[in-house]
Amino acid sequence: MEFDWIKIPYALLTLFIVLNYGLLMTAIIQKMGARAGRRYGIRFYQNYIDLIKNYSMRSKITHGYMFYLGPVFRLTGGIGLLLFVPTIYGSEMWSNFSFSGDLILALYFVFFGTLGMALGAGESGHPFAALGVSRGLSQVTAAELPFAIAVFTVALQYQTLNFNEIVAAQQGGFLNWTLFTNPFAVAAAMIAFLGMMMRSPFDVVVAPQEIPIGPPTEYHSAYLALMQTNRNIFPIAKIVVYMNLFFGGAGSWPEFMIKAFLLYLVSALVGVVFPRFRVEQSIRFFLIWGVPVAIIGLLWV
Amino acid sequence: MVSPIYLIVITLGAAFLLGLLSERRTELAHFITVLALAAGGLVSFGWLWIMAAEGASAVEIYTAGTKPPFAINLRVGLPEAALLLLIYLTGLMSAIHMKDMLLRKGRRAMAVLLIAIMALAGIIMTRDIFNIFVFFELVAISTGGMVLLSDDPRALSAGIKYLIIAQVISILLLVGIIFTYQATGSLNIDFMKTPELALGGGGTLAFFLLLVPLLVELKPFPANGWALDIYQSAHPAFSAILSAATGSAALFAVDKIMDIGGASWGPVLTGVGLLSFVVSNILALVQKNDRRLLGYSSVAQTGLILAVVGQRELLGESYLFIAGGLLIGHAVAKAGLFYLSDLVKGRMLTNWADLRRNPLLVFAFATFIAMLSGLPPFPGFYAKWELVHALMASGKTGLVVLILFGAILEAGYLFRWFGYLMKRPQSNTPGTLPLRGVLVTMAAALAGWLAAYIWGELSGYDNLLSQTALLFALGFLLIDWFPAKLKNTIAIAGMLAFFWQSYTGYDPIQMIFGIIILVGGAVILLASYHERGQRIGFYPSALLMFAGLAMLIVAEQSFQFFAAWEVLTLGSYFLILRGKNAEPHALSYILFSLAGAFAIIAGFALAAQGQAGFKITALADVAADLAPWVFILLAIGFMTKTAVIGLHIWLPGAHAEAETDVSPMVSGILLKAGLFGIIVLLSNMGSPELYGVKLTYVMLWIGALTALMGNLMAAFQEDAKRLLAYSSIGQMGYAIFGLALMNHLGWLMALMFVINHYIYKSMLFLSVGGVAKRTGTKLMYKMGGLITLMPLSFFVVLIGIIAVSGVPPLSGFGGRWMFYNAILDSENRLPMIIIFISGPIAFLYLFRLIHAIFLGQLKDEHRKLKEPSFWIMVPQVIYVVLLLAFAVLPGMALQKVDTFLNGMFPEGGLNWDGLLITSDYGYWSPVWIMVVTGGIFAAVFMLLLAINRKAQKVKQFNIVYSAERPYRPETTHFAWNFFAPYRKAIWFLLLPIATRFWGGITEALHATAGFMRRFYTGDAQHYVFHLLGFVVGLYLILLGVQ
Amino acid sequence: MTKHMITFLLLLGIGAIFADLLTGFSADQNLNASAEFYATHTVSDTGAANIVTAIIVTFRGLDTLGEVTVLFLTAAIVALVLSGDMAGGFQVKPRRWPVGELLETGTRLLVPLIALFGAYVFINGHLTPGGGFQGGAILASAMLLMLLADPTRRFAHKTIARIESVSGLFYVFIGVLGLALAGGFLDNRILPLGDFGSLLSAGAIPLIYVLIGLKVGAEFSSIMTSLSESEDV
Amino acid sequence: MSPMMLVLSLLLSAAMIGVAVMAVWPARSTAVAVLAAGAVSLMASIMFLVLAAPDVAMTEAAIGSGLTTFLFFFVLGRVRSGKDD
Amino acid sequence: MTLQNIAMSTGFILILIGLYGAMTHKNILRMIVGFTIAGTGTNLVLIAVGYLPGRAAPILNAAVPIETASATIVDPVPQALVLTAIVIGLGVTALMLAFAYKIHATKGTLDISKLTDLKW
Repeated sequence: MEFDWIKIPYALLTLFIVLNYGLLMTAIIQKMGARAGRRYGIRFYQNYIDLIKNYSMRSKITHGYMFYLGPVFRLTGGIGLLLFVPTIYGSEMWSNFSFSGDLILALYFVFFGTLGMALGAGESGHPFAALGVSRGLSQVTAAELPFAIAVFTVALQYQTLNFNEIVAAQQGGFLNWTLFTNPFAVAAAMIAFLGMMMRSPFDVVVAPQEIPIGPPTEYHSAYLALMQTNRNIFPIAKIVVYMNLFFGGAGSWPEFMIKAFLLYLVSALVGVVFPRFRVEQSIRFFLIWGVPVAIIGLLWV
Repeated sequence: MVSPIYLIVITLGAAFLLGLLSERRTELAHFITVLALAAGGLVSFGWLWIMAAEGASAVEIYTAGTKPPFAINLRVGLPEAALLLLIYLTGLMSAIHMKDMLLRKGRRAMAVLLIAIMALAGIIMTRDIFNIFVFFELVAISTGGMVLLSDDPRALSAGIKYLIIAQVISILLLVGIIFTYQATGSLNIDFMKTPELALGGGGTLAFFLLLVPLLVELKPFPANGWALDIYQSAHPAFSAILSAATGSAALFAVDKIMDIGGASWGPVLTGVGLLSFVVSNILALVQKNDRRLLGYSSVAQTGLILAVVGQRELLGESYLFIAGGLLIGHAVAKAGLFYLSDLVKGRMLTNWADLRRNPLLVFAFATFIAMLSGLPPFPGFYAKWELVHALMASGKTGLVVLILFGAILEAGYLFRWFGYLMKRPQSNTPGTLPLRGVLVTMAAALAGWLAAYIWGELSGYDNLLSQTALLFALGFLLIDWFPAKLKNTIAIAGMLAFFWQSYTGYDPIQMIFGIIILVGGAVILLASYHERGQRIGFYPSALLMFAGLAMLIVAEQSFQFFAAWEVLTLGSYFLILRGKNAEPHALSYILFSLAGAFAIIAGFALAAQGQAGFKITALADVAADLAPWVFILLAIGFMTKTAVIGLHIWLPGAHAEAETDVSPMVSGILLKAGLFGIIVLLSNMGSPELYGVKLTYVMLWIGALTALMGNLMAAFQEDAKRLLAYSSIGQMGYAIFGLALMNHLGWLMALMFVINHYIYKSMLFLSVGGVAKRTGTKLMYKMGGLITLMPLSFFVVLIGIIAVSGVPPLSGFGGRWMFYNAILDSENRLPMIIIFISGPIAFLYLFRLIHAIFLGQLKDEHRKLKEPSFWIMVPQVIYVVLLLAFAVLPGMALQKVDTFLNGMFPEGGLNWDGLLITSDYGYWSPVWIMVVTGGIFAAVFMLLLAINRKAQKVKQFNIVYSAERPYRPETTHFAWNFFAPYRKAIWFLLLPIATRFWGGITEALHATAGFMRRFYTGDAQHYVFHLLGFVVGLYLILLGVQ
Repeated sequence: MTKHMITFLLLLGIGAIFADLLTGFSADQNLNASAEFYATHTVSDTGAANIVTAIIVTFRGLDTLGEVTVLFLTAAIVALVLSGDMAGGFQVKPRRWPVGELLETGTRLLVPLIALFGAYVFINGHLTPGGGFQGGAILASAMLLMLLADPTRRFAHKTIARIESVSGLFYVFIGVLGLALAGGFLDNRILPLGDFGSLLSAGAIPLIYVLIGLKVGAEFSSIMTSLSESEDV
Repeated sequence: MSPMMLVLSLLLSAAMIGVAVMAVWPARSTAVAVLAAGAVSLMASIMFLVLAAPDVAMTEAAIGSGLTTFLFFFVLGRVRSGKDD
Repeated sequence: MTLQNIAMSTGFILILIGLYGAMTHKNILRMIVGFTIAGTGTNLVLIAVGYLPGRAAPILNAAVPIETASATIVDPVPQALVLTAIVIGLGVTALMLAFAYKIHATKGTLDISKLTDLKW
């Protein structure tokens, strides 16, 4: 695997597919959630409208350099994660830039965006932004625990840190998926997944609906648009990681889309069912449920 | 050389001569006194020279023209000559020091002083036990007289108490002498030696009665209340004699007497001595009066030497070296401290802060306490080393434990005192320091250094005082009056030159440490250019630390290693103490460090088994039954320095309260000494097993827990530098974890950590320190919003925290990557989980650091601040460049080490294939990560710029919340207790258990001391009870043993 | 009462040690080697008839020098204690008791006689019992008598001090002479041993005893005068 | 050693002990104690004579019982005028 | 029961009596008296140790000729020691008395248990 100029257009194409897929999928899932709650819900193209609207807002203010750069970091994190992980198994081109690093890179690159975002929000000077960051970081780091252990379990199980090799090991029928070879690890990872998606019950961090709290408080217009873009890319990038690690990867784009949809649906469903946790509750939740399960998974290997 | 009998003739003659002078000619009388003492000193020195340099054997002096045992004879050999010199010099210096008092009291007082010195010389020289008695009576009576040379009216009661005790002693001693005479048929020690036979029956008891009164002259616990009262109330110049000269003479008398009793009495001396040593040191802990404290310390030191005398058969040839080293260290230091106490007006320990006005006196004080604590390069250090080795080799572990326990207590109160001296408020009425007193004190300090040199020469090891690095550091003492900037230049040049000259001899691991210590140290020193004035004391301390570090990494023998270790400890202590509020923290630093050092010395001694010049590489050959214990001792020692959990409580304060440019030194560089020790340990000893448990596995757990707790606690600090300090604890935990994995990548990761941690922790400490200097606070919630005022600092911190947290693309990620690869190699899953947990937590504190300081709302009082001074920024910029370079090209530093590690761990190395680094499990291309990340970032940024280029900059306060506009930045900056939810969730992990534990121990010791010292009621009759109780108790114990 | 109990117990312990010594003690039947030497060699080596004197002045001369020094020291310290500038608050008013006529006259008569006797005792120290210390004490008692007769009497401190110092210096000097002329420090053979049993025999022993006698007498006197004048402090 | 001598010395030592006890007896005044101590010393010097130590006997008599007692009385006379405890 | 034993026991008992006096009396002068008695006792012990039954004093004269001296005299060494000890004892006693006087003069008391301003 080496760099080739042709990878750049492929990367852009991946990005385009994922962005559009993300926009549509989130809208559809939101609509499904609304319908389940006997509401009408948004239109399936609503996300596009929001995005375009925000990109073209004319009121543009900034609180400083970091405020300005925060969303950039955020989006870079999302895109980077997506591109550092091979999207489609077996395809040299859809592996994008995964030659730069392996699983560990993905694991740590997750924080890149979080960090930048938090910094940007911090510079806004809005106490709620800081409060949100505090909560978000607390929760994410706690959620990260079972995930990291699960990831490591997988690496240990397949004796490699290379995504391609991990996926390769899961080929030949769904019973070879990590989901079935090491269910505990997957369970732990899924618990973490819920937290990382920041959906209910772990959505007190963003809590955009009720009170103006959370990092995006002071963001608006193009900044918000960048973040919205990211909100459609980043979860899918994470889902790609999950898919590769636990669910046999995706051999083609359709397989990719189905698996991504199903995984996303999981978090949405849980969100519909459970009420919201306070932050310390969610930390304890991850420590009490996520981590032990992950440990069992680790010892299982 | 004239006959040693002239020592007595001159001194006594002068005393008699004084009687012929008129009462008023006190100046002349004093001159005669000084002259006589100086002459005595000269004669003693002559004999010492003849004995030591020309190797002459001991001379016998017969009196009355008759050979012993029929007439009294004197002997002067090497130890006698040395002690005589000590006694005469002490007498001389005291005579000079207390001149005013002597002049006031007239010629009689001087005669008393002369006779006291004469009698001490007599005790040293004579070989006749009754003669010893006579001289002791002279000493006792003259002590009674000299006590009166004091401004303290209480001296009178101290005098009568002493006389009362002296009466009891002399009664017992006379009975002992006559019965020993009856049993052996002689009064001459050399002719009494012989018969175990004759000493049987009543003879043993006779010897007991002979020995015990002499022991009581050594003021053993509990029969020593009288001595403490004297120390407290007498003129300090006399106390100097009592402690240094009288103590030495009495010790020597006991040593002589032991020729009669034989080796079987050794344990008695050792027991009595150690009891005094430990208990007196405990009692001293709660003592607030300086002179009484010195008294306790004297008693303790004498007890230690007595314990050594008791082991003289065991110590064999090195006995004189050890006992002499301890004695000389004690005598010179104690005399010096007593002289110093005369220069201090108040009698509280805290009053010593007044001495701070004169840096020379601070130097002298530091010299004295280093001597007393047995720190290099002083004689006590060599002696302690040899002593512990000899005792360990013969399995007397219990003795070693007691000795080291007592020593740490002693270091405790001495260094606490030094802290008072440096940090407590000075009195408002600074009197002038009398020049004579200063000179005498300095002479004592100088004598200490001289003794240090001599002991170094005698030691059979490289003389520490001829090591280039150390001499360079000490050289700064001489040029301390230069301006700081000049000294800084010299220091930087010196360190670089030293590196240039020695780097060719380094292997890759040494090279890493060498670069960090010498070059890295020089870089940090760039920041020191911001200081103006002279900055007295900074450079000797800093360079001492660097010298110790430089010596440490090239040490081949255990002795060199340990000496370097102590040097760097001492240097860094002085350095840390310079911080404004550093007093308690520096104290706990030095105490933990010394305790750790004691573990190290015990470990080396256990490993060496008496073998001289033990090479560090020989650790590999330690017998299997000892190996785990050696390993444990050494590991504890080294891990104290890296502040593993439980032993960490010294670190946060010490690092946080240090000066701006000192924090990076101690954090970025000094901590690596511990890691280096662990590397040396593991590479030589591997992983011994104890009861079936691999010790590296234990270390793995310790490392993991340290990483977790360090990070966790860092997340809850409000003080920025403390946060960084806790972060260092966590980071060191990672490194220890890596090393304890005992595989190729683990070690590589640890070494990478060494480099990374140096760079980013130095950088963060500098920038945070710089900011704190500007804002005047280290509390993060009092800062905020500084990004606009200090963008460069912000940028540095940003780079720093990205690097620390391990987020790609900076170099911290490389460490994490290797870490994961390393643990895939290893089988130890449970501790790994802990390490996992600690990873993300690092993120918490790092964000908090940058957020609370630079983001959020700017406080009103900070609105006019500027970037920290130029010189503080210079190293930071260098670090940023380094960090980026190291991020892109880690191979620069690591490839060689990787190859080198193949020697130890042939398996599992890395492949360095162009831009790609591959391990057995994964791959990593730092350059590409950087390029891709940079590319995406640039593209997104362009996009935003394109859309949003005309963004309007608004004031920070232009926000709305809770439907109101905020009006005070303080209420709007969310920074205090930032991670409240986390605290709520895991409060039980944050309990300060270690702090409570150590605090509890300290409190218990203090409470014990506070209770036990009630024992010294001050009533002379109670003191008689103690004395007789001591005699009877000892008798009963011996009876029981028989 | 606890004090008495503790004392009693402790002394019981010391008493046990002593009892132990006593029971372990077996009296010698013959002189031990040292004593044997003194018995046989004293005359030939020192020429003194009184063996104790010979031991004190020569064989254990260093002890005796120390002993004299003890008195010198005591005298100096007593003077220091009583004349020092440490005096504080409490002043004792001296009370004098009347001195009888008889005592005064007796004193005048007795003092020269006592002094003479003292001199006799220390000059004959090498032949008969007695010597410098005893003689010195007798000299001092003459002084004592004078003090009793007239408590207000003031002695010439200077003279006493001179006698003290000069005799002390001479003593030391004789010791050094022994080093130079004879076998060692304080060897009495710097002077001829003379005829055994005569007054001018035993080398320097009589000389030394005279010096000791003078010195001891002076020192006792000094102590007593210091004490007697102490109320003036 | 004649039994006579032995009995005499026994009596002497009994007397010494008795007087010594008197010297430390709390009820007695200090002056009596000093005198008693002097008497003990004097009797000891007789004992020394019996033990073939005339030199010592002389010294003890002159110094131990004579001078020492006088010294005591000197001081006693000085301090008596003050508070006696 | 020999002369030697009687003397020695008496000496020991005197030491104990003296020490008892020194340890129980609060008056410094009485303590000194105690020590004098103990000192006398010590001297007695010393002389007793050197005593040989039935022998003469170590002074050579017509009755004790040189030739038979070693068989007829007692051990002279302890006597020499005691001589020294007596003088030293006097020195110490004088010194203590002087101290006692001075203490009385400055503090107005001779009670040893009140001289506890130095302690702990």
